[in-house]
Amino acid sequence: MENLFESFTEELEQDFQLRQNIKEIMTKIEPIDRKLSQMVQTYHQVNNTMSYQQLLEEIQPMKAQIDQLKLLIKPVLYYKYRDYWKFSITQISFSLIFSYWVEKKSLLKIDQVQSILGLDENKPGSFSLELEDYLIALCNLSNELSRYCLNCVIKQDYETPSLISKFISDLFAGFRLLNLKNDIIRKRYDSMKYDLKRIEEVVYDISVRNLIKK
Amino acid sequence: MENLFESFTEELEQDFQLRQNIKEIMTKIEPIDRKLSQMVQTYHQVNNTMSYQQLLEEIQPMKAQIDQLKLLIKPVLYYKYRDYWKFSITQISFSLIFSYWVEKKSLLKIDQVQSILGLDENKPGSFSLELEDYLIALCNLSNELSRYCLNCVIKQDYETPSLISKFISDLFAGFRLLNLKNDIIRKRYDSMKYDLKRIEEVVYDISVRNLIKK
Amino acid sequence: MENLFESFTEELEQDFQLRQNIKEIMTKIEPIDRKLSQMVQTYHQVNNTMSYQQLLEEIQPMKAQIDQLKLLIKPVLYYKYRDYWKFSITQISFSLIFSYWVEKKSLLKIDQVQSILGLDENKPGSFSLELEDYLIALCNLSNELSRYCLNCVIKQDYETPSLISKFISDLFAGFRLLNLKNDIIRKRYDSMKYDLKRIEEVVYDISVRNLIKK
Amino acid sequence: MENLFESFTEELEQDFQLRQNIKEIMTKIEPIDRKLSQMVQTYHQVNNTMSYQQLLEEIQPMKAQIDQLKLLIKPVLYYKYRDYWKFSITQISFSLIFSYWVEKKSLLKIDQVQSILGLDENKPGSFSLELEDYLIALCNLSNELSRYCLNCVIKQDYETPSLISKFISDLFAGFRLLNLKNDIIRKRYDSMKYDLKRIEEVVYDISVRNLIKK
Amino acid sequence: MENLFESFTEELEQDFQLRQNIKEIMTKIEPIDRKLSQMVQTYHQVNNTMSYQQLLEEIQPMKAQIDQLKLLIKPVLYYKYRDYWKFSITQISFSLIFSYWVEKKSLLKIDQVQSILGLDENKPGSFSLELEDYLIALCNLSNELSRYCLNCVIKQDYETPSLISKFISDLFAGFRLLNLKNDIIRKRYDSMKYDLKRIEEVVYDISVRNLIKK
Amino acid sequence: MENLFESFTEELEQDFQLRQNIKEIMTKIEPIDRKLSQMVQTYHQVNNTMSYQQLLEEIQPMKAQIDQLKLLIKPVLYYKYRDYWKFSITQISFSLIFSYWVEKKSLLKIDQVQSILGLDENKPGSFSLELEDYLIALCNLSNELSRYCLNCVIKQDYETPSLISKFISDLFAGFRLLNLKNDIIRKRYDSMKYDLKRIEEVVYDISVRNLIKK
Amino acid sequence: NENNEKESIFNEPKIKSMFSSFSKKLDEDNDRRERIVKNSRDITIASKRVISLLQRAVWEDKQEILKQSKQNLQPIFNLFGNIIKELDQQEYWKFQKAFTNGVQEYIEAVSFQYYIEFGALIPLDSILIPIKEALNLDSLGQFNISIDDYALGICDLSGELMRYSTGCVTVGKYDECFKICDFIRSMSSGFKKCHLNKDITSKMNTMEESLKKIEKLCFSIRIRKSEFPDQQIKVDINDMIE
Amino acid sequence: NENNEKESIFNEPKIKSMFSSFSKKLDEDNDRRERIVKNSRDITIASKRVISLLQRAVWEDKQEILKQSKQNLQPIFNLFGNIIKELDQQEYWKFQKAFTNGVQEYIEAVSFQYYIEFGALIPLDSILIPIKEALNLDSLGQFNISIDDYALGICDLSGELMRYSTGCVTVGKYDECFKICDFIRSMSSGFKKCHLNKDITSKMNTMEESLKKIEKLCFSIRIRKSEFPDQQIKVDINDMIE
Ligand SMILES: [Mn+2]
Ligand SMILES: [Mn+2]
Repeated sequence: MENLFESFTEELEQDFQLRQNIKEIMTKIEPIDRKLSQMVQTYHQVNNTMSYQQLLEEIQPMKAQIDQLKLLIKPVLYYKYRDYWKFSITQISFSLIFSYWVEKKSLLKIDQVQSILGLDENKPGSFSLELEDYLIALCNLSNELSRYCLNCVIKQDYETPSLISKFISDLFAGFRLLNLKNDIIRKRYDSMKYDLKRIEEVVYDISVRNLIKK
Repeated sequence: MENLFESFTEELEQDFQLRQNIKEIMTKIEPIDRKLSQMVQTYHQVNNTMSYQQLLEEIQPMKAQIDQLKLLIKPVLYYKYRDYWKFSITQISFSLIFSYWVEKKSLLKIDQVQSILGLDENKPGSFSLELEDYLIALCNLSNELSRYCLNCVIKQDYETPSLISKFISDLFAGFRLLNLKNDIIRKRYDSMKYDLKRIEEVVYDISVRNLIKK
Repeated sequence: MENLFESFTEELEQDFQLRQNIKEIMTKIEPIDRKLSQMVQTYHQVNNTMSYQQLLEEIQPMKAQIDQLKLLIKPVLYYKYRDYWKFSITQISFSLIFSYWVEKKSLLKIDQVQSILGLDENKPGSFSLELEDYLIALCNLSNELSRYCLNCVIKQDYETPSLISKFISDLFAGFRLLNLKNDIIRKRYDSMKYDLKRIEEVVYDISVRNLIKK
Repeated sequence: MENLFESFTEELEQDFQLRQNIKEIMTKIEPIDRKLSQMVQTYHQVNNTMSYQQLLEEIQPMKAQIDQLKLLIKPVLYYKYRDYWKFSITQISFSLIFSYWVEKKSLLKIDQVQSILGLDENKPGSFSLELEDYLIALCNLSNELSRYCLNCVIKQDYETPSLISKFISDLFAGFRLLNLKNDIIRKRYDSMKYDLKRIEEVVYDISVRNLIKK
Repeated sequence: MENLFESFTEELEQDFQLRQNIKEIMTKIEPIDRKLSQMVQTYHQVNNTMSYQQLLEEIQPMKAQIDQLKLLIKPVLYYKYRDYWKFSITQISFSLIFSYWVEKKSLLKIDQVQSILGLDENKPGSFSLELEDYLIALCNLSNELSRYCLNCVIKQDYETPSLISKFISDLFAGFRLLNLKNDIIRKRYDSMKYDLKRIEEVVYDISVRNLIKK
Repeated sequence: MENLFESFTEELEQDFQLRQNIKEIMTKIEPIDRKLSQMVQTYHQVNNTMSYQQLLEEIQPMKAQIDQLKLLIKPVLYYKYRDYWKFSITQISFSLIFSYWVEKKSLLKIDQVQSILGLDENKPGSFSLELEDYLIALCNLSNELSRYCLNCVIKQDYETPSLISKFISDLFAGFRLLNLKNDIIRKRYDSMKYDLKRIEEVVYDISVRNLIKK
Repeated sequence: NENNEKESIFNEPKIKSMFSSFSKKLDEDNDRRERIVKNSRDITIASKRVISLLQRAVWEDKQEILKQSKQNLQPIFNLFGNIIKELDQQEYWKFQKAFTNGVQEYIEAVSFQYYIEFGALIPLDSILIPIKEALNLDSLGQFNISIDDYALGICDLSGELMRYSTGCVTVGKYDECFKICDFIRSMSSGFKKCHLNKDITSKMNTMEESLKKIEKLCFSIRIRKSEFPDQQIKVDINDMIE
Repeated sequence: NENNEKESIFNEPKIKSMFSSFSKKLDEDNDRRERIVKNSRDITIASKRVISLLQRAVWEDKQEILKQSKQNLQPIFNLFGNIIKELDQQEYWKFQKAFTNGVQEYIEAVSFQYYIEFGALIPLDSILIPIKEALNLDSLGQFNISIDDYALGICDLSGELMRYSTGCVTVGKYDECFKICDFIRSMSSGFKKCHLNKDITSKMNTMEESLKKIEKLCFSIRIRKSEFPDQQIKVDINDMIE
């Protein structure tokens, strides 16, 4: 039986090495993720000077890491190891989408995010931003904007909340078109309703006090 | 935004359909799994007449189902959907391996199981019995044999327990060669120690009473 | 004992098949439910043009599905399988009741909902909208109207909130007439108190600012 | 040894019976609790005619039930079974205290509540309204009065809010004297600040718009 | 209102102090418990010289501690705090009962244990050895004697096992009279059967080999 | 505040790096641990030829790794990072102690283990085998010897079980001298009772069947 | 249901009348459910007592115990009668959750009794016919023990039989243990063939555990018998001591 | 530690002497740990009292409260002294788990006090120096508040500041709320940059929750101020009533 198990050892060792290498790369991607999350937080400050451009600069080193991952992982094994980077890439996408919206009041599309991060287009086996992850990022967006809405009022910006309300209302309508079976997205989508409600309450408070210039 | 989400709908719908089809096939594989599990149970009876040949006959329809799965799932998506059949295939493999051992007192190798089930050889993207699943099946084997050991004594078969003891001791030594990082196998392997201990107790009870003919 | 278990197997298999058929039908009812929920959401938008008539049209295909369910399920088993459609029918009823109230400022009665959906009147074994589900739909109504109330003010409709306040106050008083056990309705009723509180706050805001024309 | 075991059986049986009896009595106390809660709700309606006297009438049957509990439970066992009635008695006390304050603008003291409910004075083993429970009832009072405050304004009663404000301020000052651990009362105390904030907002709204007649 | 709140603070402080004091006393009782458990273990050794008298001496300081507890805890509060000492007293009782049986081959009754430990007789509110705890101690006894039985044979004492067998048989017959709920004692009772089985196997082994002198 | 957080960041980064380095070294120590565990297992086999000397050879590379750890970690931080190697060193110590006992029937002392592994003597901040870990290793020893005991009988070695019984009885008595808190050692010590019981059963079986030559 | 008129002042009186009718209906259902639950609980308690009694058959006169246990079942029939009366037309499944526990425990008790008497698995008919006869009914209407309740009840039977066989060992009834082992293995094997739902699957695990425990018992009996095959194992302690 | 000779009869006397020496060592360590835990608990209790007192600064005389809170810290210094005395040479981390709770709570208290006095985050030095001075020590030796304890302590500070700011709203100290909001946001942002371990990450969530609560408070203040920008918000109730 020893021979048998020795051959197993080799196969397990390869898998182990590959996982170690992926983890290694992830230790370089994670600080970028952390940095971007922090940049997003500064948008809530009264005296914020953060810009989308700054996020783009911060993201530069990502492409090299993504390329390394692509080299490392054969397409047929892509889904076997996806969980390692799934979360970080979703988070980074969210940070970019949030910053872009706040600055341009418009949604960063999935293919735009992909090209920024050096990911491939969405097709089987390609190293891409999966639709599922993009949708999660949009749920995060909804949640962060509902908080941003309050902070706008603190800065006496009474116009943005209405724009947010309109945008999230559209986004929410978009999600309703989907036949969501995926449990996580479904759950996040359900909580989006509460984001929208919170945003509407802010708009209500502005509106009932006549604070917005008509 | 509506156009955007409509394109998403299509992609999600395809994924949903594929999953439905897989589930459909699984409803045909699961009864085979159940049937085999039951056949394994009869080995514990005093008046057992079950044979490995009967299991092989029961397994016939599997190949057609496996072929359907292969047609359905592109290699690059293999790991995306693997969880659907992983458990059943592991169970079926275990049933075959157990029955084979009891009859021939020898271990059914991974490539033998693969060819019986119409699975491909172990390489990236091929539709195969994964090493990980084979190892789990061996853990199940250890557990079932530790129970079978008791039932041998009930049938007044005092020879088989020693064979089991020797075999599981070897198997256990084999596992110890592996650098187990996978949490599930690791856990199962840890409990294998208890199986071995239980088996040794049976051999002890036979031995201290001098029941085995020298 | 074997005969016994054979009849077992048969009976359990039938039950399994029936459940599969019901699930099949539900995959046709659920999109209607989703569509209606989406229509209800548009009522909250500033530029809403949704009408109760549109919901009625959307509901048309329901009757055929309900008829199929009736054919499938013997009266005596109606309550056994009710959980499959309970949630969807409650949701659909809510959507209709909400739309009707917003348009006519009056409550759609349980028998009206039943006849719209092609359900039978409430009696043992008949395929109907159960009282329990209608009450849950009313709880949903209270929750949705508390949100609608805010959005009225945003649209500068200062009359509707008072009507909502009067109506929900009645509804809440109505529920107080019921002897509720510690069940799901009781829980929803308890949270209705918060809806009412929120509505009262809106009426307060309008009232203290003298926004309503006397 | 037989006697020994018989007395054991008996004792276990007695404890079981006692618990059954307490539950029985609670099924008579709970509807009173529910009824009073409902009566408290009507105070918020514009056309309210509820009076403290009506609550006192509703509470009549309580004493008989309390007396039964006293008969049933020896002082030494009081704390063993207290959880059965703790919640209901707290709720009922709150309802009385709220109604009394609204009518008399004054706080019903703990000993007054005790004598109304036929409870004994606060000392070890006596069947009383525990201090802890009275404090919880006062937290409920604060919460309910903050809602009542808004409804006063809707009814164009601009005097009561100031009285509420003064009273809750005092109550709050009282709670500040407590050295609260991280327990349930501490939590309720923290949320009392929000009640106070809401009440003061109402007083401000009235004042800034000169709605109060000097 | 200030007085009110001051008395609240005081009461909460008292409860906290009382619990501290009980814990303090328990740190003196627990080493006695541990010490006795150790003494019980030595009975299993071949060269054992332990005596019941030694246990009684070890137990001396208990009375003072029990007296302190009695002083500290008013009868009405007995059940509120019982969990603090319940486990230790059960264990200590078991140790005494075991040692007494081994020496005198007779059962130490509940009232004997009570008087040794300075506990009161069993009645509501009195500081006593509860029946439930005594029963648990007897279950422990059965378990320990089944082990002691084997060690007797090792020491070539072939008489004691029969005495143990007779005694545990009687004890077990006693337990059979109890109407046990699905509680902890029920579970211990079920496992007592295994003790009994083990003991009878020993008696059989002695008998079949004619080791006992008639 | 920014300076403050920068020094934070730096310090946390250093800590992170140090931990990475320790993990690196551990990946070299763990295979040794695994290898030794495997060697211990072979002792249970009928045809065992393992010797203590072989273990000593296997352990050679340990010293270099320990030296690296010593270089890496300042004495004051020794206890901060101890959890990383604690488990492996305990396991390795156990393997040595077990092998030594089986061969020499005598206990390897803590200072002997330390000098074999290149660890320092037990004093604050020195890189040593902590007393706590040595005690755990002894608990493992008790557990493994209880299993070894059975396997001796299978090999028809009827002398060793008595020696094991005497030794574990001493070890158990030794532990009884310790004042154990409710910690992990206490738990392991409690389960040592079952090991001893198992060993006693083996000695009983040998004794009652008169298998040992007097 | 006297609703104090004063306390609820409705803006829209129609809502009040609507809810009043709701209230009536809800109360009827709830009261009915409460009554059913109460009967079901009484069935559970009585069945548990019967099981407790039957466990004593190991040590006491089996026939006497069986006789007494049958007497103890009598009051249960009336409780079933009460439940059947509460169920009107098509409402079996509406209230099924309210009485399923009682039914399951009853099946456990009656199947245990049947096993002790006949050493076999009780057929569904042998459960239903005595109820029909005792209540003097031609038919139980739609009240039919569901296959799920039957299955769940006999799953629990395995636990009681395991306890029973542990008792058997202490009094030397070894054949009984082997029979029980075979019996439970057949049941477990029978169930394994079926397309089980979640409830039964989870109870099946308990059955498997019981089976393994009995196998261990049988193993230990066999191993002892093998050492001195000609010797009776059971020793009468009292003989020894005298 | 008088071990009854008779009770433990060893086959091998060496084992006894070995374990006797183990026993001594274990007892020493355990007793030491116990004493440290006790001091740590006392620090926790005293610190919680200081926090409680400081919360009253909203309603009472701030300077007076600060003065009193500083007095209340005095006895804590001695408790720290006790712990330092127990730690010998390199054993800071050996017993760290025994006193980390006390240290964290102390940092929470002292950083809260510092914020109320200076409106800023307390530097580590300002925590250590007073201890050194009070104990008349040149150095605290290896007793150095670890970065982890400092971080965990100031995470909890955010919760107290949130409670403090809720109090501020009830007495019209609105500027204070905005300041606290900025302060906590800076802290949270500072932490986000770091490579945090698990403990701190989980406390960071609590800090985020506190931040969101304060943002809501600030929002509601701003929205009220905006409606009547020229009006003072706070109304003296007593004036109104008279
Ligand atoms: Mn049962
Ligand atoms: Mn705190």
